[in-house]
Amino acid sequence: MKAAVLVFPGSNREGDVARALELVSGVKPAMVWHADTALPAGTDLVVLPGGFSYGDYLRCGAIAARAAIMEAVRAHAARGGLVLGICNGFQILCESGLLPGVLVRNARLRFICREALLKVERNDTPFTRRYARGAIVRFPVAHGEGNYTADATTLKKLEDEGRVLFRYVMPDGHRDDAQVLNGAANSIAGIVSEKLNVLGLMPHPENHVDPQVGPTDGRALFESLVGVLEKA
Amino acid sequence: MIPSEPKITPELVAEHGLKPDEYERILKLIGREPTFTELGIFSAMWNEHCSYKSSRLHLRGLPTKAPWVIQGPGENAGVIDIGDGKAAVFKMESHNHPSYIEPHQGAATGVGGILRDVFTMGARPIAALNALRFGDPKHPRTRHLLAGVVSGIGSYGNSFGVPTVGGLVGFHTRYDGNNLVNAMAVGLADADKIFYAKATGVGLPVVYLGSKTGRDGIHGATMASAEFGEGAEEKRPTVQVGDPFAEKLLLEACLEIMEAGCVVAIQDMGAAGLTCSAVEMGAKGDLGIELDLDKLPCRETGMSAYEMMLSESQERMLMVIAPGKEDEAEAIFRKWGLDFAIVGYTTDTLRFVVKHKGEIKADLPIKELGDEAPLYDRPWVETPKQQRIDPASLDITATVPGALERLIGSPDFASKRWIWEQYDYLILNNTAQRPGGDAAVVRVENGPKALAMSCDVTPRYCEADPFEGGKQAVAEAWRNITAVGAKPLALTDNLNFGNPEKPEIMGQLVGCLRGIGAAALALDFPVVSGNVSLYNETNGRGILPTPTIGGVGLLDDIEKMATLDFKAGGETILVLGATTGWLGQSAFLSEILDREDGAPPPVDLDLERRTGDLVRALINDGLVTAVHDVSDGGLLVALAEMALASGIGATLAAPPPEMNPFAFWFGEDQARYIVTVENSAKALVARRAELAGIPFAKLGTTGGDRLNIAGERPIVVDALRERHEAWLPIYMGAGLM
Amino acid sequence: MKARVLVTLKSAVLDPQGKAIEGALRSLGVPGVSSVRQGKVFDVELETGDAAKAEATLKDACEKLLANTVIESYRIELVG
Amino acid sequence: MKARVLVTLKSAVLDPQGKAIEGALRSLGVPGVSSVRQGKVFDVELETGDAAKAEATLKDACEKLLANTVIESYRIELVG
Ligand SMILES: Nc1ncnc2c1ncn2[C@@H]1O[C@H](COP(=O)(O)OP(=O)(O)O)[C@@H](O)[C@H]1O
Ligand SMILES: [Mg+2]
Repeated sequence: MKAAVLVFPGSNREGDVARALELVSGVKPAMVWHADTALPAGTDLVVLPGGFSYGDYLRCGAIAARAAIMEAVRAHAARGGLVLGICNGFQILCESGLLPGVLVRNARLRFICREALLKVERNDTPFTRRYARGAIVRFPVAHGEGNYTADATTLKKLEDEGRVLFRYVMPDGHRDDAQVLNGAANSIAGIVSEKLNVLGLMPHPENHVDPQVGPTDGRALFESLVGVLEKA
Repeated sequence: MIPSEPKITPELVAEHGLKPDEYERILKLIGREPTFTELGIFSAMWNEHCSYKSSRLHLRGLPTKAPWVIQGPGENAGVIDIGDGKAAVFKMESHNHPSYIEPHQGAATGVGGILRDVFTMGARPIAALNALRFGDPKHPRTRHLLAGVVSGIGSYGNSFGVPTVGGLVGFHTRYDGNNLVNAMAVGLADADKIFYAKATGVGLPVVYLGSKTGRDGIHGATMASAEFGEGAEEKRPTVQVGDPFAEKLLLEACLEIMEAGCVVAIQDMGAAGLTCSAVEMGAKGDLGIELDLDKLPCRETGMSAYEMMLSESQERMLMVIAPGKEDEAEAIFRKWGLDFAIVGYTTDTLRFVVKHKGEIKADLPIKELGDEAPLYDRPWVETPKQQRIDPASLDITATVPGALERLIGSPDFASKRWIWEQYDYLILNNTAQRPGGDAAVVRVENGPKALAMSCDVTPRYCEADPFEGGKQAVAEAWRNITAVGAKPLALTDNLNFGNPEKPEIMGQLVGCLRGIGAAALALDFPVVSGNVSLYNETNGRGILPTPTIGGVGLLDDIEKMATLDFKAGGETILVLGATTGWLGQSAFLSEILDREDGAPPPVDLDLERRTGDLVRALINDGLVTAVHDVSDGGLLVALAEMALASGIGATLAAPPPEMNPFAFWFGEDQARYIVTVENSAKALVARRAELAGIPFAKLGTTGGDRLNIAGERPIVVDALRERHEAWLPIYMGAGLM
Repeated sequence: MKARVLVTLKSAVLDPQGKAIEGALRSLGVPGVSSVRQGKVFDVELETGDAAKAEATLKDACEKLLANTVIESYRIELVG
Repeated sequence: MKARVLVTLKSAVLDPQGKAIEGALRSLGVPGVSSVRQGKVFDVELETGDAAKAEATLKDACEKLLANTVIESYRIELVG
């Protein structure tokens, strides 16, 4: 698998995701600077890491979405290449138009770092093949602006097309939009593009891969990607 | 705006925080009247914050050496060897006054400052902690200050990308007008690649890096050393606004140019900005420095030399660059979008010369600026000793379960989750022990080593008996690190006190320092860095003496780390260490009986050390399943915390008949740990304790979903948790957001 | 010349900050505020002195960056 | 009645957001913008129809919550 992790000024979880990728695939991903105009030849997977690109100033992800490298990411996605945006990466994908909607400030207006329970809504995507359908997993969240918002038409379309891949749920497995930790519409934690090749999600699977420092529910996401790419 | 050159009058001198005899000292030193810029430079260099003029004498008594200490106090941060060619770099620093004036920005820039101290030495920050003290929760400003300070710490650390993994939060009416924000940062570096402030080589470029200079925080350092009066809230000096984004870029750029071999000396611009950093670089290297302020990157127009020298704009660095490396260094900085300017040169004149618009604005002897700063042996009086409290003399109407429920839901003991969930404690993916345990544990790179860290102090003890209180603060940090299985290596301190010109306050400072020194020596836990914050007074009333201790220890194998949650039912609960039922200055006395008196618990340092060494050995040998130190709140609070963390209850025996049950359950005797042991290991653990000469007693057995104390009403763990978790969110929810 | 750009949330979009402020004002004892919506204002200095040119530059800036037109609308005011 | 409150950073105070936006506009090829400072705008609806009363309420709201007067200044505009 050839993965490329983008680095914007102010990215800060690029190291975490690079380590997770290396842990499951045995290969170090390429780190790609925002001002570059091309991805390394043969890139299969582009990762937009978490962080505070450009300080989250103006709107989170807004300035990074207009970086030079994003043209190449758009082309990669259009070719059906895999793109994974985590946290700030998700925000950038929304700002760049690669995914619909926008992430606004948490309903309670505070940054929140805690473990969240998520339901894996389907496992027929390149990102979730190693999970059981409907599995409840634990990923941590660490964000101040993870409140997914979109107009009613967009939300309906996402639901109808089954493009909500991860949803926040209560301990009993049911979703409760009134109690969702950040106020996200339909308890949305992660969505995929129409062709299922672009995933944006707020929680951090890359921080739950290593038993020395916590649970390992995030591992299967990276293993799914490695599996898909090795088969290809 | 400050006019460029006012006349030097006694009033102006006083406004600069310089006493008449200090001004005399200046006149004698330079043999003429200083220029306005020079006056500003002296005021910055000679204030308490930079010169430590009241505390320096007494700081000398602290033990600072050990075979593993690479750099003790005197640099931007302390450095210790942690093996495998790696070093831990750490320090704590206060931002008390700025955080009272503007809590969000004040706390944020406090975090920024301490992170800069750490990466200035070539270390990448891997953890941040903070020790916070607020006034009475009922005070009208407390909620606002708490909300602002926490959001400020979070916003800076989260954006910068360092996990904020631990700290402490306490409330007391004596902090009503002076909240405390002590921020600690820990970094990781290669032991042979540490960078220092000391400049070497004549004629080398002095380079300015980072953000542009504005008029922020002028007089900031002076403010940090001034007592608050009635008017303080209106005065509102220009506060600095932090830019964590710029700091993150500065970090990456600095580490990159260090790696490229461009850096001879480096000093961050903290309090008193350019003045302090330039003087320090020159004086430490026995060199002069000449600055040309026309080259300084400025954010605002028309800034005077005085303003440029005293600005406390954030996210700036000063460096001496290796010969011929200017272009390479500049290219790296430009890549990160930061300012880079050669603003001066090192000289062999030992003068500190500042030029602006063709004029010499300052020309001062560089070494004397630091070395000749006033040093005071301020008069002090010993704090009168208090009587030991006899539990039999107390009139207690509470029940044991009732007292536990009240304590666990009280401001000081209630869960601080509402706070630490606003901090990203997971970033960098090395946080092995998250907030909520005895010490935070952060893995070193990919393991198996890890660092343990904890912030501690019990101000009530320090006020009643500064010496014992100082000892206790160090012992508690040492104990918390031990409780996770790590070996405590060194500490940083942040000494927060009132006005040192009052002999009683000076007595607190002297007493606490002696206690800290004694404990640091006895526990092999040297002081490698620290910070002093004095004049924490409002309307003549000082804060409780608060010498915060930040300890760091090393865990050789993270797999052996201990945690405080009960692991299973049916395990034996032991307390290691002696329980005498010491209630003086206890949380029980304060919270349940509403009195703060009596002698605080004494700390037997020899016993402390032997008990801790035993506990650490038991952890390393895998003989104990859960470990928690016993601190304020005593045995029952500690047991409750172990139950809360796990959801597992316990059945507990009644106290020994000769003891008052409240004294037994809530007394705060030192040098104690609670451990749980599987049946198979019971005999062995008992034998090990006997061999080590450490008293121990069985408290009970784990299991069930409640705490059952013989003869008392059962306490349901889940109900206790509700109380524990409820206080802070309800308190904060009642007001803004 | 100087200009001001106002970026506000479209009316159909939920504004958590505004909602929180409404609540906070109530609990602070500031009565009579029935709704608050929060937006952004940019005070911009432009090199040009020409109003039409300034307007064009700012429109470009808004479309490209300052506003997220999925949820926000913008207004440009030339101050002179 | 309706009102608008503008909250802007005092001029000597660093505005990191504005700085980042300036840089971004430059690299996006929007030329001729020499400085950007970002502030907040609050669109407020008040129950009262009385201008003086509205002004007083908003002043109170600004002092207590909307503006951090240590670093920000505010301006109230009644829209009607
Ligand atoms: N300001 C804070 N920031 C982060 N963590 C905190 C803060 N205050 C308390 N904590 C965490 O909450 C837990 C309990 O704190 P405390 O009761 O002071 O522990 P101890 O008594 O063991 O020293 C610790 O893990 C501590 O790190
Ligand atoms: Mg502890």
